[in-house]
Amino acid sequence: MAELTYREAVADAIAQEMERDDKVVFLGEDIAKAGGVFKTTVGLYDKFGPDRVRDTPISEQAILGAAMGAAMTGLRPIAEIMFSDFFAVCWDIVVNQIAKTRYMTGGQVTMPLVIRSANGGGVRFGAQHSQSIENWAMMIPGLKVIAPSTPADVKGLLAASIRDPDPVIFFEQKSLYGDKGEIPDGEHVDELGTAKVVRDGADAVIYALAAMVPRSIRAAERLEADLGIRASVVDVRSLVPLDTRTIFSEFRKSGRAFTVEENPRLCGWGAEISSLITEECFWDMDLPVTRITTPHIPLASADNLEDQMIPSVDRIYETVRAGLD
Amino acid sequence: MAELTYREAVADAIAQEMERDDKVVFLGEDIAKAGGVFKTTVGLYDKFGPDRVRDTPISEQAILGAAMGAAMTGLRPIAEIMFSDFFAVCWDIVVNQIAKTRYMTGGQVTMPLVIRSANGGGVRFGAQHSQSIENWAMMIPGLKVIAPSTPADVKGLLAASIRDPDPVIFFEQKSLYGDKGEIPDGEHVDELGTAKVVRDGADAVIYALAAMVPRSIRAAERLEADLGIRASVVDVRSLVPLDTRTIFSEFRKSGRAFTVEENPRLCGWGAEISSLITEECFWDMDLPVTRITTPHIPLASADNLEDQMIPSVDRIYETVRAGLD
Amino acid sequence: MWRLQLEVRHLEQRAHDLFLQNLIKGTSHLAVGQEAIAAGCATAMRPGDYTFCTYRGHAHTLVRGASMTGVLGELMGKECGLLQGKGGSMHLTDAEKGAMGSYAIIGAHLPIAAGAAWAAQYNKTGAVSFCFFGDGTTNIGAFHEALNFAVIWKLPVVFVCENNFYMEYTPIGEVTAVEHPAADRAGAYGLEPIIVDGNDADAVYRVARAAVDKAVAGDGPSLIEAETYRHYGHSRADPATYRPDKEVEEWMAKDPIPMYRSRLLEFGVPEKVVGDIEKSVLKAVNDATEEAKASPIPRDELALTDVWADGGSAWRN
Amino acid sequence: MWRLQLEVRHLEQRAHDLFLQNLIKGTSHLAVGQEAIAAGCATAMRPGDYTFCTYRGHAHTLVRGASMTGVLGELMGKECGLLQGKGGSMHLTDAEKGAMGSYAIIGAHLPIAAGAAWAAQYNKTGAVSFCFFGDGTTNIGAFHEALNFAVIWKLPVVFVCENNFYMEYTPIGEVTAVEHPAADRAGAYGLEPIIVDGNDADAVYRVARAAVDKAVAGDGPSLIEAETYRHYGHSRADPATYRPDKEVEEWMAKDPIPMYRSRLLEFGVPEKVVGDIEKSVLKAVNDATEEAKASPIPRDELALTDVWADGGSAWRN
Ligand SMILES: Cc1ncc(C[n+]2csc(CCOP(=O)(O)OP(=O)(O)O)c2C)c(N)n1
Ligand SMILES: Cc1ncc(C[n+]2csc(CCOP(=O)(O)OP(=O)(O)O)c2C)c(N)n1
Ligand SMILES: [Mg+2]
Ligand SMILES: [Mg+2]
Repeated sequence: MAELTYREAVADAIAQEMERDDKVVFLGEDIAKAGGVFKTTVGLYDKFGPDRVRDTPISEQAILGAAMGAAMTGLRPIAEIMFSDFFAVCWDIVVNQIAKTRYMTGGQVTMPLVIRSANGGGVRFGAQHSQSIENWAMMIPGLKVIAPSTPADVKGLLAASIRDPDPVIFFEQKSLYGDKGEIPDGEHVDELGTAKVVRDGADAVIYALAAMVPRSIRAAERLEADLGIRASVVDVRSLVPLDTRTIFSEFRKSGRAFTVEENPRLCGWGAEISSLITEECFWDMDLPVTRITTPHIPLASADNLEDQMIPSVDRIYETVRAGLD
Repeated sequence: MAELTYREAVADAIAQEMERDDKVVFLGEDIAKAGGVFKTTVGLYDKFGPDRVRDTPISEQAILGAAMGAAMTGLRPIAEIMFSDFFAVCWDIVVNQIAKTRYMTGGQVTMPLVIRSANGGGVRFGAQHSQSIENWAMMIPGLKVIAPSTPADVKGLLAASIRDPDPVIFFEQKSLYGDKGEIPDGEHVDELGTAKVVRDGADAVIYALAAMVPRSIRAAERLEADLGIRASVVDVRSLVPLDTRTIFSEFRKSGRAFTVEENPRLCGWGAEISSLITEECFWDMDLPVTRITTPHIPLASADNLEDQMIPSVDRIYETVRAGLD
Repeated sequence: MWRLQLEVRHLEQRAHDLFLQNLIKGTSHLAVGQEAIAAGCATAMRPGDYTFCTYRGHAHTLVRGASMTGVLGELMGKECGLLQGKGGSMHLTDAEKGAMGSYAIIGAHLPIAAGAAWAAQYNKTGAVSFCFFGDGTTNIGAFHEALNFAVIWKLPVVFVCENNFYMEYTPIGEVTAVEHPAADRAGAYGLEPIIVDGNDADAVYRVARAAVDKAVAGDGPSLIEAETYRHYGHSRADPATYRPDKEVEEWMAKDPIPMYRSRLLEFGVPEKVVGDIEKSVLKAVNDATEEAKASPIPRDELALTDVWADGGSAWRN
Repeated sequence: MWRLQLEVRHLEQRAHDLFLQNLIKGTSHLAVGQEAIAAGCATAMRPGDYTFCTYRGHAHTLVRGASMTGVLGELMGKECGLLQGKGGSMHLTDAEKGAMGSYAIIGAHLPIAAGAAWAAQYNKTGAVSFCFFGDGTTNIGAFHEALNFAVIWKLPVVFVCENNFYMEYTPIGEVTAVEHPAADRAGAYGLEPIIVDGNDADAVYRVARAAVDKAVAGDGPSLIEAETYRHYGHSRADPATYRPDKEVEEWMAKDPIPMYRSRLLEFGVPEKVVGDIEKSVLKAVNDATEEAKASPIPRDELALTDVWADGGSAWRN
């Protein structure tokens, strides 16, 4: 097992898949010669050359349009949208074109493509470079939506996304890029649509995604150490397809659930999971599902302001403690 | 009281506000000389002239950018985005610029503008001209979001939106444009952030928006006539600000709630209301909140396919009946 | 080309009639008057080339060889429709024939067409991607991004602006900073300005053919502005009263169908040959109409299929 | 103008130093090397005119008269910051001074600047709106839409492309279909191509002044391409190793600050006057640094204010 950072796992996954299938191509701004502004794609240009790893102009609609057109006609493109906030400048291509074309054409065309993007806050970049927008993508029928929390999952889920025949929006959480973790040797491919129970516990369950996973684990550890509360933690990993089986089975153990989201409050995936649990596990509910989210406010940039907004280990700890009180 | 159509109420509201305040200006594609593709703005150009009612090129980013820049410097623009699906081509201006600039500048600038748009399906236009996207807007901190169901509410809420000092996304449901209704004489201005109980009933409550309101009322009438089930119907009207007071107080009467959404299933406003009720009224819940939505699929265009997807009177009736069984 | 133009004309007229009988719902944007562009370009295209067009796309789909029954069936919301009734008038597609879709959001398909050209370039298939759009489309951002992108990557794509002088109800001149919405912008991408009489199928064929040759030679994209006029309103709902009578008259005199007919006769094609083609096209349209009428509406279950490549629509397990 | 350029230079250098001391977090994009454009344009602007700029906007905000303490305080995340610590380096704004914001999504502020010009035109205030952006920005859709829109409405807006030859790490020539990313596209909007030496504040002043006159006369927008170079990397994280040494050297020799200094001396301004200004600017930067350092961090409650015009952030009752 090699230890890689979350950022290195990105290039590792892309290299694995590009080696395997020469229809896999990769495009984006400053991703080739410069290796990406987050240094997630270092080495790919040298390895696979300018035909397969291509720098583009600042033209996000063209980037995704090109990826779509190529996917419809035989390639398997990976496109980078540098910061997930920039999805807003090419949202039409994502939601009206990529997500709908297979359905609208009665299945005549297939859309095997991946859009990777750096998502989330915590790095003092201000409100236009810090959003967690996994809920934007989850709302749109026709998109698969993945957000890993560890280097191993980055590799395995990104590889699976590239092999998937449908469009996948792949969110890398930028506050995790420096995290290190073991990655299985050899080819590593995970499965979309699967959540993972990353910590066991019978008193409550915490559903988390991306950067909220390590925070939830730390909160759960402290809850156990301080108060003897044993909370399980579910890394949701895949918003679409959603692994409701794991979500529900874990819920039924305690009947007490908390969701921890980095996206702002209204209409987040936490609301979806909370509603699903209410709808389908109502008679097992011991407590209402409590959502822990960033408040419904744009993100501020100063250290203390931003830190106060994104769910922290302390806030998760406190909310679970108070909820079980 | 005059009887107007839902579509006529639009021009009526704009005319009322343009007469009152010469800082109100209006721009969009084919809205001036042609009176709008939905004939919602007929007569405004003749009345207020080419300086205040302006046709634009097909440049949605320019339309909303211009509205924003003008709002920051003293005008109160109303911009039309012809079909709400087209928000996708100018989403950046809406979510990253208009919604965030006041906050990011520490309150230095104010953004009094309204973006009106024809929302929703049921008219066989296919997946790119039929979306109900009120949930897209609700997710974004910094936007107010309104969706009226009657001509009177169109007038009153649109007038209130124009007077509001914050950016308002105003959704007109295109399947309702032909509906007729009484409008109060003289100046009519309603209040944002208020839901309306449009039908009383103690056995259950149905929360609905826009085109789903008349359908819910009809379903409730049939439930009472056929089965003696008395369901109240709440027209949510304002997604942001959300009138949780009315929502909760109506819920507490029966403890049994249903939400009826035209937007697709995942992360809709129904999930938000369902989660809120669970979080804040858990001990009053007699049944889980049930969501009735368009399935999580792009909209098909053939009559029978589209009709089967959008919640119908029959589906609402059946779901409530089964839920209370 | 005579046949292609007639096919379009009669099919579109039929669609118009079927509206009036309320057998077609929703909206529809006819290309009556603009047939020569579709026919001229299709004749320059080779099997394997790609067509990307707009909501005004019945013509472009048909001329690539899509079945008339499939087109009319789709407009009528029948299961025999090209898209099984799931897409409707604005999204006609026949991928097998290279008609890669009709796109109803202005501008979106320009970069998508560039993408198909990229795949062709990468896979060295020699295929060329054609992209049709209107004058009004030249003012949206995606136009600009796609043109620049296609040029710097030297993609084999031919952008064809059908300048019918109106964006919906607004004269293009009122909303455009230059006189020729496409040609006057070619220079912004280092391209030659090309303007062609869009009502002359032969002229269109010649410029399209030259653009194909350029693309195949690896010399990158072309931007063609073809001037034309639509005989009906923008869409079903539009009686087009905003157009000056004189302008309409002048353009009606330039109707591509009678013009092409005269030319054929002039060039010595026997009246009978010309007429027989007319008859056979009309018969084909009639047959297709009957077939589409007779087709059942889509099975309800179809609503739930083909969101994903596995054929289904599940968002959960 | 000497003072303005120096203010920018020293403030940016100070920002650079404060990063190295980790007193500034997040990212930051310095305009060192590009001072002459900010100074030249600001000198052509009148009180009441509007500035719209990018994440590389410290310079443009400062030259409109924003306080140095406010700028540095914002970068340091202090309550004395122009935005109370809520916006950060990429969003500097001083609306009272006409600095209407720094926008961090490429292209967005071009139509917004046009909007402010529209309000000025409508209200007949005579104000002109200046919009600054980079060479890379000319390839995004919003650029195209804004230019066309501003021209057809004859808006009093001046678009200034600061061509520093790089979009982040990629040479602009590799991703742009024309040599001069802005000037070669002016024709697509019926505008004159204007190229100016962006390292010569006087030259910039002259073209900016002419553009203001044109706008005030009701003759609509201008598009200026000012060629320049940034001395540091694109942002804090970038050591700029992708630039050829020779290119860097050549441009360093054209550093606007020493160039302008020599010109002043040449024109007979006494060395002492020049030097005194330098000293006073440096002192101002030092004072502002101390003030900003001494300022408290924002009160936690500020996170919850000013989403809405009522000062609050409630989404429910
Ligand atoms: C982004 C977007 N904005 C607006 C529309 C509405 N719309 C449909 S067709 C049209 C006019 C298009 O004009 P043009 O490009 O000249 O094509 P034509 O219809 O004349 O063939 C408009 C504004 C749309 N479909 N997409
Ligand atoms: C829509 C969008 N895409 C990408 C970026 C990331 N980005 C920030 S600055 C930049 C380069 C801009 O280059 P240029 O316009 O030349 O301005 P400069 O930084 O050289 O002043 C890029 C790609 C962004 N902020 N917004
Ligand atoms: Mg047109
Ligand atoms: Mg640059």
